[in-house]
Amino acid sequence: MCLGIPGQIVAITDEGRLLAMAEVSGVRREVNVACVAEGALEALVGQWALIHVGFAMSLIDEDEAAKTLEALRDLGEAQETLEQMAAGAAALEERA
Amino acid sequence: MCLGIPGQIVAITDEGRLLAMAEVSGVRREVNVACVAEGALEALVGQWALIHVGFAMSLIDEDEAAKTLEALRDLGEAQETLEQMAAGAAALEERA
Amino acid sequence: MALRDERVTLAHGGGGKAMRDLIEEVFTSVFQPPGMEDQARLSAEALTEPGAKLAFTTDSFVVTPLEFPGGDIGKIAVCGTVNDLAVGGARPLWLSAAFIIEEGTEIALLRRIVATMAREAEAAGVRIVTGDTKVVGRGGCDGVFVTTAGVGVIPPGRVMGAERVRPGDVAIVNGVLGDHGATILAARGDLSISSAIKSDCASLGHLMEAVIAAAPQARAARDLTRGGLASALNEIAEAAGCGIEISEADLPLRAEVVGTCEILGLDPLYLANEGRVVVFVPPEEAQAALTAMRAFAEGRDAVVIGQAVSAHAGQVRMKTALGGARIVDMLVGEQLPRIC
Amino acid sequence: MALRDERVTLAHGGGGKAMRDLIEEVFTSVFQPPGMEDQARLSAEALTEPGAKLAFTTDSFVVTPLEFPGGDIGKIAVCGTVNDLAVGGARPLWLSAAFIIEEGTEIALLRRIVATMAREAEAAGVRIVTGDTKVVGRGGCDGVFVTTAGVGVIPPGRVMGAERVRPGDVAIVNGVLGDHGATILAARGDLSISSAIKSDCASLGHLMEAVIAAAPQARAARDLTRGGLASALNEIAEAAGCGIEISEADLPLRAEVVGTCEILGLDPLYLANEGRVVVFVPPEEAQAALTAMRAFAEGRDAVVIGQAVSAHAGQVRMKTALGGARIVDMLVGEQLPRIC
Amino acid sequence: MKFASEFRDPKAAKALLVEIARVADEIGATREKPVHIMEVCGGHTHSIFRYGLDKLVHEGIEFIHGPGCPVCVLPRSRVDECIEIAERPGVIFTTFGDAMRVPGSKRSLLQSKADGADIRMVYSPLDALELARRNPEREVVFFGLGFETTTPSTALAIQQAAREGLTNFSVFCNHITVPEPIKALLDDPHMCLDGFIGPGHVSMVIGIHPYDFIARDYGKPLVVAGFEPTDLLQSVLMVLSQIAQGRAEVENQYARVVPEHGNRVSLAAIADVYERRPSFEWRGLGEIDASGLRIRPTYAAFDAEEKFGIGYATGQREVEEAEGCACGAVMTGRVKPVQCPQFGKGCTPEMPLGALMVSSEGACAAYWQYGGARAAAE
Amino acid sequence: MKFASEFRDPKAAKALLVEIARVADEIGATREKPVHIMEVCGGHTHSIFRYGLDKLVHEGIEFIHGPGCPVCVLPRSRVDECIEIAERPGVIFTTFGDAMRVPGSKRSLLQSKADGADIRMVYSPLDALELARRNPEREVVFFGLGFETTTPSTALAIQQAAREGLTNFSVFCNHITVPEPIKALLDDPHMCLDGFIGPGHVSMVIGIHPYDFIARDYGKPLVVAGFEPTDLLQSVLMVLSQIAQGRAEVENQYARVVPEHGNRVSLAAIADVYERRPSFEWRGLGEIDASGLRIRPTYAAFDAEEKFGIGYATGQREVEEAEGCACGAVMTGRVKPVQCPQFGKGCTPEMPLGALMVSSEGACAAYWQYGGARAAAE
Ligand code: SF4
Ligand code: SF4
Ligand SMILES: [Mg+2]
Ligand SMILES: [Mg+2]
Ligand SMILES: [Mg+2]
Ligand SMILES: [Mg+2]
Ligand SMILES: [Mg+2]
Ligand SMILES: [Mg+2]
Ligand SMILES: [Mg+2]
Ligand SMILES: [Mg+2]
Ligand SMILES: [Mg+2]
Ligand SMILES: [Mg+2]
Repeated sequence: MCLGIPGQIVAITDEGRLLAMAEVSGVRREVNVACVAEGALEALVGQWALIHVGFAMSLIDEDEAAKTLEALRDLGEAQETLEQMAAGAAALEERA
Repeated sequence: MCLGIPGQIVAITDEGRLLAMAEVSGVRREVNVACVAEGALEALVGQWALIHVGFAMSLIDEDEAAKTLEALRDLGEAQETLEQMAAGAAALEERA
Repeated sequence: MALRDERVTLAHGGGGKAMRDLIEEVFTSVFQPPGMEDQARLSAEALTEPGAKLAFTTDSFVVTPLEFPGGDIGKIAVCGTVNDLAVGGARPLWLSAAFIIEEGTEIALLRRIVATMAREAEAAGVRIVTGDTKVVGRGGCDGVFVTTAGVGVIPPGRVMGAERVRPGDVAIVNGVLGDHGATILAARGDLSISSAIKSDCASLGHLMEAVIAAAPQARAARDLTRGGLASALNEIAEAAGCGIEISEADLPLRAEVVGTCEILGLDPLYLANEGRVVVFVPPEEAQAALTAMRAFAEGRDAVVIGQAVSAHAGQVRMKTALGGARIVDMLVGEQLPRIC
Repeated sequence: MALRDERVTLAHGGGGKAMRDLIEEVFTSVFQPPGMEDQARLSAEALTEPGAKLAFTTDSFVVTPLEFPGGDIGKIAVCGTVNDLAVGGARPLWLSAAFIIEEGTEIALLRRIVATMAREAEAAGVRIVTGDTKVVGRGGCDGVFVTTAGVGVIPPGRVMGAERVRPGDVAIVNGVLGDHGATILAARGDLSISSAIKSDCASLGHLMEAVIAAAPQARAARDLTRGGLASALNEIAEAAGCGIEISEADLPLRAEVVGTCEILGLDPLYLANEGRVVVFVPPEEAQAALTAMRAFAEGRDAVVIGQAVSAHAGQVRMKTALGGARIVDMLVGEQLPRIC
Repeated sequence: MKFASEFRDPKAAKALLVEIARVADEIGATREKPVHIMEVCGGHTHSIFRYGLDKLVHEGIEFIHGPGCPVCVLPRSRVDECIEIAERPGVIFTTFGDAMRVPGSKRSLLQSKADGADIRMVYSPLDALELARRNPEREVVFFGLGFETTTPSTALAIQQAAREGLTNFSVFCNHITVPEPIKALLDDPHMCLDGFIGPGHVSMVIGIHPYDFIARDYGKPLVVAGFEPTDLLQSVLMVLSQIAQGRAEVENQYARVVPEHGNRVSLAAIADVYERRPSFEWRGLGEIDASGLRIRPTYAAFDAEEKFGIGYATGQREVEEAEGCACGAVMTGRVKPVQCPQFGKGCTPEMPLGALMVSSEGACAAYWQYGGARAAAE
Repeated sequence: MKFASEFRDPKAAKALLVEIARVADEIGATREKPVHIMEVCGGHTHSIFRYGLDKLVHEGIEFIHGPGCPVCVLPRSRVDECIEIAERPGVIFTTFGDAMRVPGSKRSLLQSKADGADIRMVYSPLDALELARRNPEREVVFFGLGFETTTPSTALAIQQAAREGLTNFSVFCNHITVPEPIKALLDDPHMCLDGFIGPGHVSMVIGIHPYDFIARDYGKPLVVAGFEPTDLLQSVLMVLSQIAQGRAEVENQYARVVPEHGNRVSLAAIADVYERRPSFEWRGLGEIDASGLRIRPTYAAFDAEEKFGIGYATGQREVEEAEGCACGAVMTGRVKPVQCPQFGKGCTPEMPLGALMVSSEGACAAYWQYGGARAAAE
């Protein structure tokens, strides 16, 4: 039971029942935001959350996401450099 | 609300609830015989009754039925005699 | 034997393997349609004859109960469409069969229905060449609905149509009236009546061919389904622009049908049939038509019930048994049992 | 205007005047079938050509809700049968339309459905020539069921069939996948999702004719209905006895369809379509087929999604976006929304 | 069919017709100055048209179709109340088939059913009782409708429900009585009736003496008649004979079914379960004193009026019939259906305006369906 | 899709694969002597097959598919109990779609529905709650199923029902926990696992520390992972790196979603509504101590076990799994699905014998559907 997906909170639909509209790639569904409602509900609008069985279970930390992506990018670049170096070395060898 | 039809009681189906099977031209339906159950229920079997909205409302009096039919027959015969007499008279007149 | 379920579930309608198993095991293994595409590809010499016409008709069948004395929904689904082709003068060739099935339907029941259809199609000389199944949730339909469409060929020069009936033409029916309607009323159980009647359900393709051969001037025919004889005659009277006169004394009715009607306050003229037809032929061909009909089991009790007249155009009248007359109008709505 | 009721009652199914009024006012006045008999009588020159074949197919349609963004049950009833004819290489000519109607259905809704059908039939160049209506009690069916059967003609010499697909043939679809299925899931309301997607519902008769003209060696085509692309490809792979390989990166999918699938844990490969077709053509005709498709609104987004291969016969495999591979099997039952 | 087909014998019918013609001539009845005989009962009207008796009898006999179809005389407001009950959540509303098409002020039961009410046709109140047994979580209401014929069956069903202690069964009581409207008709200054055919199945329950006042106080003959064609013809002959002989008596043509004093069990059940309403509304006739029955307080638990606080129980009832409807005049014999300005125009069986067009028992519907009246209207 | 498609980037995936291969070679992992990494969660299994990651990673990495599909580990007797509840009169039984096809000892919920039970698929326990509000005369039972991911949503629904005073809503609680079965696996003498991919959405609720014992007591690395392909590959790399560096820690690859200490509201709701069962039965694994939750007595009014006197509440439970099923061995990583003698023969997705073939999350079903495993079986 782990199918959770990131969705953006686009509106608060029922303050009393802690309901908000979430959007995933243009598809909307009302979700309960009890788990992520720490301050004013309105502050949630625009934020991204992990949606699971009709609940926003956790807010997505954009910084952490960026960090992860950056690590991936670094790894890719490092490899490219390595490859280029390997290719350069091979070329040098060939020339030699 | 007067669609009643003659049916024959062919069996008692539920003594307690006064139910019997009635038959009309080979078609059977269970009917309540409360209105016609004076003595032993079994005595109803074979009798004809007027069936209406699921109840046997009245037993049919075969003698009275016969009397009515006889009256009709008599009338028919009387008319035939009259016709014959009229025909005879006409014939006589013609011959005359 | 991939199909191990006893009842149809929604999985059998989902477009996947369960559906394919159901279709293959219950339907196509019995009907054996030609080819594997979702369309039948057919050649018929008769259709290429110049002047031949293609006849095309359809009906949905929704009877409750699905099985009843004398038949089941599959049988009437084949007979009904064969008959709609035949009464128009067409020779029935091919049927399609589309099933809408309620979740929870017993697969054994489906197999029985399919077997009846295959048997009836063979007897009628038609092939069930294409089909479809849909499964709806419980409560989404009443058990099983079957829709058949039929394709036939009308030989060159053959024209039958209600508008061709003219005064003097004789009306013949092929047997007793209302057996199907009375059977269904009893089989439903909610009116608590029972009798030994069976549905008259039958394919009339062969009979109609024989009638048309014997009475080549046959004007028109109608199968007597919903609305019964009365509705068919009214339609013909209206289309032909002439009157129709029938005689109560000549109407072939089984005692049990009369009894059912008396109990429920119904009129047998409006009861449904599934194997009855009224044919209009010119008087000089009436005897030949009757004789042709009577050679078939489903035409053994064929009789003349009346004729077309020039009076009261568009209207059907009946001479009552006592010599009176009454108009036999179209029914307004459903025939509802009366108590008074 | 004999029809004054706002809703269908059982009287409209009883075989009497109420039924005739309903049929005349709502159905035949719009479809204008030829003649007054309960069968259409049709002549088609194309059918008399030597070697021409008659194609015959049927489907029942049971969609909930009856009206949805991009269409209604009437539209898919016409498109579905037109497409079943077209993908087999037939030119669709005539349709039958049988309606099963629940007591209480709004007559205005019926009129809208019928109007859509007439419009769609005209656009597809077919005629609705015969039909039927049945009324069932409340709860007897879910609103309206429509069953269409279709007759078309396959020109002499034209043979299309899944078994003709051979390794190297290119698979083309005419547009984005799963719009219909995603639309219906949202329109049903019980999953409380909404989006701006519309059903892809469309008649593909003209498009198929153009494709076959442009790619005369076209091997086979399948409309992607229940079970989606995955089921159609599996059927073809099995019938052809070869493998099929598609590429995830090439699958045309709308963001909203992907979103719907992510939310519900569904796979878009199995979502239903009502205006999508996969066509297999030899590689040398692929470009011509694509160009022909793209000339139509319903083929604007046509793309190559894969090809037949000699490996893994009978099996469909997909190269994932990451370069991995997975088997795309037939679905087992219905696709059920997952939560995990 | 025993006790039925014997009474459809064409020869006997012919003999009766000849004799009727003889007596009619004897008393000088002509097309212009006919004898007006009212068959009170809709079932008789039905038989007359079904066998074409109106065409067969001497032209000096004119049948006047009385108010004896309980479906037809049901006022629109009462149908509205049926629908109100039927549409309550949890209710299964059961009714005889006839009543399904009767128009209320906006809709019929058939239309209400199409709109979603759970309305079911039954053949007998016992079927409704059985439904109540099988659906303990639902309230099953039976639409009690009809004259003295049907009244005892509803009473017996209520007694049975009480015995079984059912708490989810009730009757919406619309039972009415025959003698009272006849009295109302006889008191109408426009009345022009010469004799009556009495409803046989009503007398099967109540006997023949409740009609004594007609002969005694109004000097009109009444013959209690069966429903087969020779029954009707014989009864016509009996009425004519009384007229010819200057008699005014209550006679019983239908003795094979009708006991002089009615049915003991039925009468006891009626007395036990019902009491008379001060007055009851009839479609086309208005309020008639003491012409309706209601369920006694002892059986209030089975009284849908009480259970749902509806209709006469609330004292709030609006009465308004369709405009331009001549039903009242037709039922009092002043006007023939074809003479109604609405007949076949604003009022047809498909879209009945007045009550007499609704049930196939109704005079106008019977005219339309059987009578050649449609031809006349053309 | 934001926060999704970025993590499906083929270039990044390729870089990760290269790096994984490098580290795998470094530690000497080979096809013959692979590193065994268990992805505990069915969602991860699903992703692995959906993207073909098993084929893409270095051949020295072998994924072992863990017991983390709550549908798969549901014992047959529990499904039987669902059906028993669903078939009670008046019950609307609501469930996630996944659970519909799980075989009980005789039937699945899908078959029970076909047989007439009112079983409805919902997307959220809130949808079940809404059904209860709209059908006050019916008892709406929600099939509470799942790990810590789903557990709080059911708890919140019960709290909401209690606030509203609903009396017709209850939950058939089958919620289970992840750490306990991992402990059971680690205690298995046949265990041959080198590291774990931890379920990200479970940790989103409970945080990462409940897994500390794995590193501390068993010396195995665990990386809490997201569900996108690069998430998984990165986590594999992180596990490998720990192995290469001789570390055993709990790390968090999925920090964008998983807070170190989980979600406060969810944990509070869980603590309020549930207590631990002494033990709970897992399909293929048998009874595992303290691995299941039940509803606290304070919320007994919403506990279907209590309301219907069923299952653990009665103390009467028979446990008997299908014969010839290797599910336990597959779930403990001892055997691959294709090595099960039933795979593709007695056990297919059409007719699942064992639990792992039922849900598309199940290891055997995923093998069948995505994995080329069918080809292997041919
Ligand atoms: S025709 Fe209609 S309105 Fe006129 S009297 Fe008859 S029922 Fe009444
Ligand atoms: S193939 Fe079936 S029986 Fe074997 S381990 Fe997998 S699920 Fe269990
Ligand atoms: Mg037809
Ligand atoms: Mg037909
Ligand atoms: Mg017909
Ligand atoms: Mg199909
Ligand atoms: Mg139903
Ligand atoms: Mg088809
Ligand atoms: Mg199709
Ligand atoms: Mg198709
Ligand atoms: Mg038809
Ligand atoms: Mg329904």
